[in-house]
Amino acid sequence: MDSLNKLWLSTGLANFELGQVIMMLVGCGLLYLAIARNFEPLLLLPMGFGAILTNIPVAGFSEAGGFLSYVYHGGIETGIFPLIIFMGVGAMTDFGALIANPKTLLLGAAAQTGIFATLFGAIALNAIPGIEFTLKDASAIAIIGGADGPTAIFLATKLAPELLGAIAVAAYSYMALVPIIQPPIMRALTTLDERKIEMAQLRPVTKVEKVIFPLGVLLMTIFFLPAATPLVGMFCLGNLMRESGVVDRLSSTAQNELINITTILLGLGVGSKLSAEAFLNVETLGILGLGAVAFSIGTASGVLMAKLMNKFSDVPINPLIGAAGVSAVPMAARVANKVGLEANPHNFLLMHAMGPNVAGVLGSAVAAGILLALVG
Amino acid sequence: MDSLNKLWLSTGLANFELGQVIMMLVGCGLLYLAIARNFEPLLLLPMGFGAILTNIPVAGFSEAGGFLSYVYHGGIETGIFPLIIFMGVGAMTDFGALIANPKTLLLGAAAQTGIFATLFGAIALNAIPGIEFTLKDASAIAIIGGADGPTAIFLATKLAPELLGAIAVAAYSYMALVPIIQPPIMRALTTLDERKIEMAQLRPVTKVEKVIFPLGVLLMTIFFLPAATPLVGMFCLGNLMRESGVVDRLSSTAQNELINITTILLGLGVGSKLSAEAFLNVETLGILGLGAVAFSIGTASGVLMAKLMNKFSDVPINPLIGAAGVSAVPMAARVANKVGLEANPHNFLLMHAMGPNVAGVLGSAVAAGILLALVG
Amino acid sequence: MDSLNKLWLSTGLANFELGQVIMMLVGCGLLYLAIARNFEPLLLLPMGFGAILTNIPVAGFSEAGGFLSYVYHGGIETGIFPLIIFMGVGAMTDFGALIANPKTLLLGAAAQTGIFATLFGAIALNAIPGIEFTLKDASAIAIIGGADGPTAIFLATKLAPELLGAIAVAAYSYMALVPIIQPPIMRALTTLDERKIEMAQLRPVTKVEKVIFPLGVLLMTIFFLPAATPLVGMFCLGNLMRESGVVDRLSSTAQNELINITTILLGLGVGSKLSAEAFLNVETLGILGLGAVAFSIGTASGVLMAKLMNKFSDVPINPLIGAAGVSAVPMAARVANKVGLEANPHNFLLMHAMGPNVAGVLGSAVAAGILLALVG
Amino acid sequence: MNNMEQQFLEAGTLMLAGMVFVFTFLTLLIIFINTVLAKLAVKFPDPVPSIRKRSNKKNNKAVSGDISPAIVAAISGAVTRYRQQHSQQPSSSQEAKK
Amino acid sequence: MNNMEQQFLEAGTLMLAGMVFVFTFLTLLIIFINTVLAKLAVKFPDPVPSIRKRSNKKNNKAVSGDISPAIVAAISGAVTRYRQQHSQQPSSSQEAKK
Amino acid sequence: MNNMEQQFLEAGTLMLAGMVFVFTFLTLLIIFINTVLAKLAVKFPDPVPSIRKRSNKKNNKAVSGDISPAIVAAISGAVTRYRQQHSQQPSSSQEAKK
Ligand code: NA
Ligand code: NA
Ligand code: NA
Repeated sequence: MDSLNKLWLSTGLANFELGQVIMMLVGCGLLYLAIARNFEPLLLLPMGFGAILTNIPVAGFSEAGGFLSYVYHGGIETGIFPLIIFMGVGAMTDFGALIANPKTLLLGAAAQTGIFATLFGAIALNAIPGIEFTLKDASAIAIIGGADGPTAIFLATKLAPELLGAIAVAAYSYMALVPIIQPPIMRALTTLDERKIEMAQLRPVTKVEKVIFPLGVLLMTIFFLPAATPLVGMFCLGNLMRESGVVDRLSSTAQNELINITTILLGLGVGSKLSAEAFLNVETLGILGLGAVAFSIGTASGVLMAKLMNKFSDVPINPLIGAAGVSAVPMAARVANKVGLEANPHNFLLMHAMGPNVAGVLGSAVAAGILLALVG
Repeated sequence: MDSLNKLWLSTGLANFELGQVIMMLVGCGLLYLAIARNFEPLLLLPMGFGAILTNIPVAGFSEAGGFLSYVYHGGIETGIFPLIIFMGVGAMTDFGALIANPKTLLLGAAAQTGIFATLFGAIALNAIPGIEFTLKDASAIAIIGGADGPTAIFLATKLAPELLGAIAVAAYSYMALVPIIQPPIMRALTTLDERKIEMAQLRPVTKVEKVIFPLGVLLMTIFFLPAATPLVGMFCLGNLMRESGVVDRLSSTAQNELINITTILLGLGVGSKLSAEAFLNVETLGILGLGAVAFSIGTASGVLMAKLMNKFSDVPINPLIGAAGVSAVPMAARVANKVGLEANPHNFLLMHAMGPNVAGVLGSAVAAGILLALVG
Repeated sequence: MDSLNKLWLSTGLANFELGQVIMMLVGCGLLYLAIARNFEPLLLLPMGFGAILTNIPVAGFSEAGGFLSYVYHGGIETGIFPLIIFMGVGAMTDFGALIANPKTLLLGAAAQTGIFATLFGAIALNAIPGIEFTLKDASAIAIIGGADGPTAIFLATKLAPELLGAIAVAAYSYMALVPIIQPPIMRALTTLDERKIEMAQLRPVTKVEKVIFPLGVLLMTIFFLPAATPLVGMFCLGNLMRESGVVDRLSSTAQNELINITTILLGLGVGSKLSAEAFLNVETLGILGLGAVAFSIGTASGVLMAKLMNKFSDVPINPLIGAAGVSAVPMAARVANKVGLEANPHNFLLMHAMGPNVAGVLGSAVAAGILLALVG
Repeated sequence: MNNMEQQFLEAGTLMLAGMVFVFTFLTLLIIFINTVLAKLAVKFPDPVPSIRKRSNKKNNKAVSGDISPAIVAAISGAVTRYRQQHSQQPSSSQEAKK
Repeated sequence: MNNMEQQFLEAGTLMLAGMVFVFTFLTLLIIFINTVLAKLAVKFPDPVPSIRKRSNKKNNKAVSGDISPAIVAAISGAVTRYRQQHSQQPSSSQEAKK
Repeated sequence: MNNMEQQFLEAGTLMLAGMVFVFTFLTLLIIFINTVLAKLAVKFPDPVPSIRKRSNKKNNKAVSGDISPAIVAAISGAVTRYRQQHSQQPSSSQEAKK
């Protein structure tokens, strides 16, 4: 009898709390988005699964000695996982389009308006009872507007670890929603003629340019914003491994096995922060709302910047590629291409949109550095 | 002279203890089994090598600051390595045969009798002087009957770390010996007519079923036995990555590089527990004996369960596939197939035996959870 | 204004120290050697990059909580990374040429003179003001003469961690310079006729020999020099995984993904020790000088040993292959082949030079073990 | 021996509880498969792939360029005839790949 | 509300400083590309590969002869299909790999 | 300088002990190879593979089938001519793959 009672007391049924049940449903929701909707599955699948695991009663996944606590403290709290993923993303990134058309960096800069406007918005939300965002919290939330997962996770871990779960969910969800969020904004802010603009073919970029570029970016970051060098530095390391052509086996591993291993663990670890206390509150709603605003403002700013540049430049820019400045590589570039094709079936913007797209990655890493330097 | 003396004192020859020599021979024996006999080489090779390394005098592989001590404390004591391997095994497992013929789950359940009978036997051995198994020890030993390496290592680490070496050696040795241990038992308990039974072709299983299955298993484990969720959860994560089809690169890495890296280190770390004090005693003999009994009882129970089910069911089951319920994937299923072919050259049981085979993995993970919940 | 000031104070420009600038230039120099000159790029690229990162002001890469501090303390200080690389190198090494012509082990032994002569030289340098090498320092420096990266890093970490950066830079630089350093010495010490010597084709080596060889090496190391077993043991484990043929998936992972991941991190971690305080001093010049001497003496000793052996042996040995005894696998063997071809266009020495080449790896691991045993 | 008796009692309880639990658990899993999964299998059948489309896809992949299936067929015919005349060796190509 | 006002002020400053900084930074990067990289592109142009040589290289890799990969693929496809049709033994080689 | 002298002495001893040890160790390894391994090589020779099979294997690797180089040359000629007549588009399939 004693044993039976002990067995009953060790079941989940005898130990569930409502919050845990709800958070498991949230985890299932993330799995649904990942599997059925193909929303950023590489991160949302492990993250959703991590959310389920961490909320299992008795099992203690995130308590001292639990598997997820090792993953979180060892890989995320230390910043190691996001940095390794950033290195891998750097090794996957081709800056050719950006170097061929450097003006597109301005589009990547403009789209960061989404970040800083959200910062403002997060503070404004403090007017709502139950929401109490410090400037650190606000900064961590604002980075969602950067549309870059590892950057958001890295910054959130440093500035507001208790919000990490909600921020990561918001960041990846909206990145997955880019094909839904962006097109209406892009169409609303452009005329049909603007969307029809065809862009000149990009000049070829030499190998030496591609090798020196990441070093130049790193150098400038060192000069002006060392706080951004963890992110930018690892990104540039990956890119240098790629472009140098002398360490192909390292570059390949960074792009494949290493980033895959890290992605599984990062997802699980981020998911482990989706506990009821941390997620089930009005602040999470605020974060989700701010994320949508951030993406919209970023998209709009990019498009408007492109229109502005057309006023001052002879070489026409299709304003649609401005929307790719939010990063969300390579989805946003594909969206620009698709909306462009709707207006003009001969208008292939993909390569052109890759410029602002990767500029957006740099832009948000720089923005993260600024927030770290001034608020962190 | 002083230097020469120091050099002499730093040789192995000047420092050997008998126990170390014997344990190195045990390590060599494991290497022999792995290399010459092809007995579970993926684990026995690194384990045997680890046994040699850990017993080298002076070198201090398993002392503070030694390589194997980092591996053991970092990866095995924490449970990280067995769980990662379980994820990889999940990513390699196809539950199709099980879903197509769910009754075979009962065979996987029956075979767990081997575990619980061994538990009883371990306590009985306490009658022998020199053997003093606590209930925790007995539980850790009993799991050998589960015929599943990572499960055994995980449970032994939690319940009886000082027995880990002997338990792992026994578990993997008997898993390798499945083609020798099982057939006589299978033949003894079945008639030729029973072994000739051909089974109906399995129905095709849809993708949705395969995706939902690991989630259902996890859900039930959460409800009824959260203590088993570390093992079952990671297994289901791997399987979900496999079947969802949206994270193929993660699934592939989990099945290949990640599991390979972890296997090397797990083997070395487990081998590092093969020290003379821990292994050279009468308890190890007891463990080895109990392991053989556990496998035999598990095999017999599976076969008898299948015969019992034939009494109550219209669709005939070849009782040989019951033996596959001990898990030891996929060796036990192949053995069932081979013994079936002996009796009837047209009788291909492999796919049918995969059902109880993977059911056995779940069954022993559940059994491990029960032992953890009630004894841990 | 306050914010602007804070932003300015957080720039690199406001915080640079001269030493950091110089060390970044050193890092750029290493990158140049790696990328433009293809000098050991697999290690020098991450190492150069690590040197840049660690010297960035404000960013704190190598301070507590910084990315590189985790890499260094977790992987290098513990010895884990060099040992894993050594395992991978073992899995890549084919001892066939050595087993077929075991006399070449003497060439590998002779070339270790470079190590021990350098030890003497390092002590002699203490006569120069500003240089103050202990016997531990001298031993760590001397191992540069072993021409083997992981061995040098492993030993330096144990004996003189503050010199690690300079030692690693010297070791890898000279390994890359082997094609420039060795040929003049080889030509000076040999006559044209000697260089023309063609060697008999090697006998085929059986699988069993290749499997037993690493075990024999390990056994002898255990008997006579357990202090060398971390290096030799991991090397032999890798080689056994390769030659046993039963764990091809582990061997392949050890040779590829695992060694690649570790190489990236090892390079970064070693680079992180290239701080101004540790590198910008006269001792570094001494180390660089000693490294060149060590390589030269090692090369000369190998060649002279081969000439000596020719006096006592009927089967002629081309003395050029003696130079390959310094290890620097496989570059030194290629150099021997090239210089041989110059003298005699039909003289293919590559396979013959692989014998002393891999013997050199064992030789310097043994030498490292002696230094550890007597000085460590 | 009192201690051992008690241990046996505990072990026996554990055995009973364990076996009951394992059977219950896996039986519930059978029910889950027979109800939930079975319904899902009916509701979400696997999409039936058009065979034509598939084989085309494969051809395209294999040919990787601008050679039409017609050519492939032609060559295939030629090769077939040639091989019928000349080749005897068993095809060990799969092994070679490994 | 005093506190919130101050926070707004801080956020505003941060926004201003941030946007200015981001634009300055990326503008400097444009200058870097237009000056340094542009000069480097002129000074170190990519080596112009002789087209003949290149295509040869590719061929060599694929077939160690002068047949283009596309053809080889075509032939291989044809042969594969031929073998699938004519060979009777079930191809157990795939299983063997596992 | 007393200290340095002592260090020299230590270094000298170390050098001597080290070189002697290294030579002894590797000489023992020579003996090990010449005795133990040599005996093993005689006792456990490698299984002799049939030469026919082996050369086939190599051919297969190159052309992925058991077609002789002669056929490949013949087909290649035919295909080359066909392509010269029909195909104009540059083969961008290689790029697409990347
Ligand atoms: Na961005
Ligand atoms: Na089992
Ligand atoms: Na060496």
